[in-house]
Amino acid sequence: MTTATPPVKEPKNYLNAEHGLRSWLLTQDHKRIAILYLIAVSAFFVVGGLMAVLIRLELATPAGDLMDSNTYNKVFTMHGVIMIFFFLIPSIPAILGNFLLPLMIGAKDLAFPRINLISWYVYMLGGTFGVIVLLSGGVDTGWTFYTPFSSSYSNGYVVLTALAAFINGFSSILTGLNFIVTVHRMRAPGLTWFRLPLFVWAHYSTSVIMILGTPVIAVTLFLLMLERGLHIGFFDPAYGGDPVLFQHLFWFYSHPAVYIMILPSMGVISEVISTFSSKKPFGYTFIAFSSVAIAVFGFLVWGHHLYVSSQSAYAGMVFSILSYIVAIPSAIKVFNWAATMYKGSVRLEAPMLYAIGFIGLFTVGGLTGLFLAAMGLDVHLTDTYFVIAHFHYVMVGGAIMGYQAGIHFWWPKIVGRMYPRAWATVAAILTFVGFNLTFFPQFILGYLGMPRRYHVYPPEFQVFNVLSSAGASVLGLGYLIPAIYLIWSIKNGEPAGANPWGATGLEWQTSSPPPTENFEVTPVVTTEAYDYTALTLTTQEVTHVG
Amino acid sequence: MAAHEEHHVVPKSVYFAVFTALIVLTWVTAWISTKDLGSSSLNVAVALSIAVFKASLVVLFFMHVKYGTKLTKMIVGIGIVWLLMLLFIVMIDFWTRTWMGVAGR
Amino acid sequence: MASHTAVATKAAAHSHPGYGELRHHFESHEQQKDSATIGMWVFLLTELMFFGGLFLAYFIYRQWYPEAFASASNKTDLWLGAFNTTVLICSSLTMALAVHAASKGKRILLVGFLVATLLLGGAFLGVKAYEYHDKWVHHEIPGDHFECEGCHDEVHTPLFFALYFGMTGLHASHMIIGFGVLLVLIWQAWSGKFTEKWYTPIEMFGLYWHFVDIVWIFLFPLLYLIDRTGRSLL
Amino acid sequence: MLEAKSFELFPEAASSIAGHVDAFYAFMVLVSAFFSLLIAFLVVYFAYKYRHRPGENIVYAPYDDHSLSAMLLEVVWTAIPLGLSMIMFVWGISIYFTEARPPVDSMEIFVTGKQWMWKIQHMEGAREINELHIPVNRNVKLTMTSEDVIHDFFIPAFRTKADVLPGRYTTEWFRATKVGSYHIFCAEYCGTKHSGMIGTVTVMTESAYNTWLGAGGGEGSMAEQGQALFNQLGCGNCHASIVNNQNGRCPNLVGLFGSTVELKDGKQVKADASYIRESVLYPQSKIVAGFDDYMPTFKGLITEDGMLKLIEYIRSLGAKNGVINQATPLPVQTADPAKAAISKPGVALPLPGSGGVAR
Ligand code: HEA
Ligand code: HEA
Ligand code: HEC
Ligand code: CUA
Ligand SMILES: [Cu+2]
Repeated sequence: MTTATPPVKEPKNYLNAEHGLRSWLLTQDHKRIAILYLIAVSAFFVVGGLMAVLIRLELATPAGDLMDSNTYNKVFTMHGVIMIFFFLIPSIPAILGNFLLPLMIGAKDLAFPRINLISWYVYMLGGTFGVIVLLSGGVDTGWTFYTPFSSSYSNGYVVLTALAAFINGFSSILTGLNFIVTVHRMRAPGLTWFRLPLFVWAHYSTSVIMILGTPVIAVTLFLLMLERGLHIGFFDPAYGGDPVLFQHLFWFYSHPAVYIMILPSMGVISEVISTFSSKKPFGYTFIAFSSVAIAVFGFLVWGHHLYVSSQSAYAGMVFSILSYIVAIPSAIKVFNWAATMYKGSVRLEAPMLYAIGFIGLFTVGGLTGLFLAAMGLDVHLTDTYFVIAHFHYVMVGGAIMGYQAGIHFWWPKIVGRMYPRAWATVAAILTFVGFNLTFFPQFILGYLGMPRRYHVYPPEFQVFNVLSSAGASVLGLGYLIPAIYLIWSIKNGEPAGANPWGATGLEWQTSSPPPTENFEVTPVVTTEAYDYTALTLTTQEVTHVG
Repeated sequence: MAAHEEHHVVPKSVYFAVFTALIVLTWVTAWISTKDLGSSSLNVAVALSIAVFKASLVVLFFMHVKYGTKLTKMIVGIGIVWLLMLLFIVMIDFWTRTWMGVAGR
Repeated sequence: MASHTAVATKAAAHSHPGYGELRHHFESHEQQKDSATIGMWVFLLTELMFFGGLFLAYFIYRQWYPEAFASASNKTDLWLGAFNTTVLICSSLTMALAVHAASKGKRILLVGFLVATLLLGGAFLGVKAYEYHDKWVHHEIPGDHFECEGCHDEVHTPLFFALYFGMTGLHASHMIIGFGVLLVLIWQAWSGKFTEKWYTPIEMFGLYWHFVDIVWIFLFPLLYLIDRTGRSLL
Repeated sequence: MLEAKSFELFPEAASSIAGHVDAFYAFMVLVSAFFSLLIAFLVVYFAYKYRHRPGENIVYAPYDDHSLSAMLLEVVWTAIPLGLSMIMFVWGISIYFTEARPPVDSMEIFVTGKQWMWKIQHMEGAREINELHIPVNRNVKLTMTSEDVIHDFFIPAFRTKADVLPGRYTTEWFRATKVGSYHIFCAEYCGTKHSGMIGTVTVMTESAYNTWLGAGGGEGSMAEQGQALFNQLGCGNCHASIVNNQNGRCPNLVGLFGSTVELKDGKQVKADASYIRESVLYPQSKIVAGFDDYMPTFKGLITEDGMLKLIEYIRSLGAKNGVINQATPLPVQTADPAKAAISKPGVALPLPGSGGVAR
């Protein structure tokens, strides 16, 4: 495709269809709502990231020299709360999912566009409360809000923080509800369940978790607010309550929630690996069903967070074996992705680099999850930096890598322009290196016994902490660079064309950026997903092929 | 789109029958709770069985699930299974806490 | 993958009278209706899990403190509870009949049944308010000023009342929301917005109302009917 | 050892269980390294081998992923991880159950967590803060509780930890195998000074430990202190008279510990530490068969360490029904109060306001 030098008039698309703030804030177009989410979620990522920077700065030395203990505790609490509730859970579903789900299934919009917009406002309301807490001094319970510390000892902002997460939960529920109905009822003619892209399967499974798990955390936080605010006891032993019950209720949601974070990412990876290998994903049905299996079995393992909490050892056994069972579908996915590349035609574009990074880092993160699922080993490892390393590997190395892969993959579709691909390669490599430098040392620290949520620590742990802090600055750079070139590309990038990567999904068949109605005519699907042979494009037409 | 079955209109007589059953059962359960059935667990079992039965009537007839699509039935089923999962799996912990005879294990 | 064959399904749809507005992104009224129904059921699913957390807490503490629960439960008024259950079931019936009337396109009957539902719902809330007031007067509100005359286990009875207020309060708040929605529906029904071909909001609200009824069907035995025989009471 | 080494990959292994945990850990590291390297190798190798060269046409290779060989692959890579993970599961629980069940011959030590310190009581009466002295090669069982929020008693060198909760007792045990001193960390977030809630466990030879014990104390054994408390709180007004002669209004506490108690509602409970604690704090929740419920609550009147002493005292009153008192107190060390005043670290300190009666 030639780069048009004279400013041709852009065809009508969802971005230029209407102008003005009003047209954005009252929009019911899923694509515009996705953009609203993109802006808000990114803002929270920067805030959460700055908290991480503070943590790593403080931990560079064993003494508490940058801030006092109270501040440090508030910083990691807000880091956790923001990153989990306000960044990672909405990230892929609310941005990429929102944007792509209707496009991928050939629909004009989600089933309930108004509810979609409401969910964004609900998210913003929750976020506002979060910001109020942050500005008024913060809360220091840890993102897990364990009682009775949160309900009887910590400061009163617990109520507001819990309220923020509570409200935010409803945004998540509304999104999940919308996705489920959309997948059931809005598919284009001919698009049967087993012709759906794997991204859609992943989002469907995610939505199931959202609607079944989120209400439980909501009611838990509601009870916590009552206990903290009105001294109505539910969990504090002083009232005859059981603090371990709080932990059960909390993790009944929060363990499945980790799959809310990873499943969408896995969906992205399935798309990216397939596209850049120009090959149908190996074991389509296995990957699809493993998403559903993860969603279902993911609900049965929460007690692996409670091995030392005075939960019964027998319950622990049940949770332990189920934790291993739920790991198997993840293993299936990893092997199938690797097999997809076999005899493909592999192009190492930026999204693919991120995807390969994802596979490696998620594997390490997932495997270290197996250490923690083993009861005898978790006794030593729980609440140490080993856990911190485990979950940053799966969440940052896994989920965020997948998010970056997705953003780089669909960016040309979203804004209609290509980013500088050399810079993207540099950023991907920096992120990978910086990430490992930051979090690998934490595994060692954890086995050595350094507890998490420690403001000051014994000096013998310093070496690994310094490594980790150094890594974090490289990692920060890895996030900064894309932020710059992606924004730059909105105005200055080369026009991307409808299908720059030679991908198969329906979303690539409409123009970039797509028109408000998504498709000129409702597409009719006649073939399996990922049928590259049916792709009529020739190599020359695929602009950005290696 | 798949063909959709014609919307089913439940005859009024069904509503009245269900309603009568619900009212009768309400007063039966209240009355029986004041009677000693021999063990308190029996009282609980009776009260809960009646409640489950009443709820099923409402779901099946007032909420039309009996005449609904497979999908609706599936959603209702999932709801019940998930609720029981939450209740029972947590109970595994509470029921077995004293088994080992070691405090806190 | 997908051939660009045009499908003109929607063309005629807009002109169907009596089906209500077809939102732009749907292909047919049927699809729109189905979406609403599935959406409502999925929503009720989340509601069920929402109450589930409270039920769980209830079951655990009842097992732990049976005496405290028994003596505290005896503080509730059994016959008032049974009466209120009856009121709620009546309102469920009128709601079901309202949906029925709507499906037959009988406007006045529809409005009548909706109003009846509203009144019965109001009666239920009134009785509930009376009961709350009674608890208030007797200081049976958990918190710093809790008192419970004749309760033996002073430490754990508040737990029962915490659950009592938590569960019935959440239930009542659902009733109040329903009350508000009903007002709007009555007005819409009166002004003839619904037809026998299109009364989705009435139907969806019916599902919601029946669900709220079901929750109460369980709350009644769990909160009011513990050990009324006085067997294990001291 | 506590002396800071700046670069280590493995923590000191100083308990009987540590070797097992380390072996299991090594196995896990090997399995993980194998799979991580395998996957990394595959993706990198495929990316290189099947790379698309500029200018070449992309070959879209259709293939059948439902062929027999493809299915076989799926089965293999499902079965192998499943098999391996079952090994992990069984190995994991076998270690856990060893960690969870204290041997019968364990000596008992009591731990109370409090924002932000550890209070430790030895049966013989010695008390310490943020320090724990134990003899080498003896099974030690900690009975732990908290006065406020949840804490966690973590000794990395022993590879064990357990949460310490308010309102209930939890247990942790270990057998130290190396003389030396090691970190104690609080591993459950408990507020501002969570990271300051640390201490040292000092493992000593048996004889050094006995000497150390003799130097501490000052207020008699835990049971003796418990008896004093029993009298001070007026438990004796009801219960003491019965210790000697039964008056029928209150249950006899002699021989209570470890026995099975009939309750008024027909249920039975084992009279363990938690039961006694509950009887004192929430007397109304479990009423002994044949008695009335007029015992007042002592909630708010007794500290958690005081409670532990009371329990020790009641335990010392003996067990009935042939149930043997697991941890018979060692011969009571009546210590020299003069020595106790020397508050060098590691020697039991007289704790301020820790008589057991809450202010
Ligand atoms: C995206 C988020 C995410 C994901 C996907 C996971 C995935 C897993 N997690 Fe993780 N986890 C967290 C986020 C996540 N976790 C967080 C946030 C916490 C801490 C919260 C807190 O306390 O603050 C945590 C804590 C945590 C604990 C509690 C630790 C403790 O506090 O003591 C445990 C224990 O079992 C655990 C286990 C697992 C397991 C078994 C998986 C499995 O699903 C992993 C499956 C993947 C694989 C196994 C890799 C691929 C497989 C192969 C390459 C084949 C080889 C496989 C075999 C041999 C089986 N996690
Ligand atoms: C999605 C979730 C998520 C994400 C993305 C991250 C990202 C990071 N986290 Fe996160 N972390 C959690 C979730 C997450 N974390 C949770 C749940 C906890 C537990 C909290 C608790 O215990 O309650 C935790 C706890 C936690 C701890 C332990 C604190 C303690 O226990 O005392 C540490 C310590 O190193 C840490 C570090 C980091 C770092 C270095 C990053 C980096 O990846 C961040 C990189 C991002 C940036 C650097 C900002 C963006 C970049 C720019 C704006 C450019 C400009 C900046 C520079 C050039 C520096 N985190
Ligand atoms: C006013 C009288 C009174 C006082 C003071 C009193 N108790 Fe009791 N105690 C009773 C009675 C009566 C019972 C039996 C009823 C019950 O189980 O509550 C009892 C039961 C017990 C039990 C359960 C015994 C069993 O057989 O299961 C224990 C343990 C106990 N008391 C310990 C104490 C301790 C320790 C104190 C002081 C801190 C104390 N009591 C003070 C009257 C008293
Ligand atoms: Cu005590 Cu952390
Ligand atoms: Cu988990």
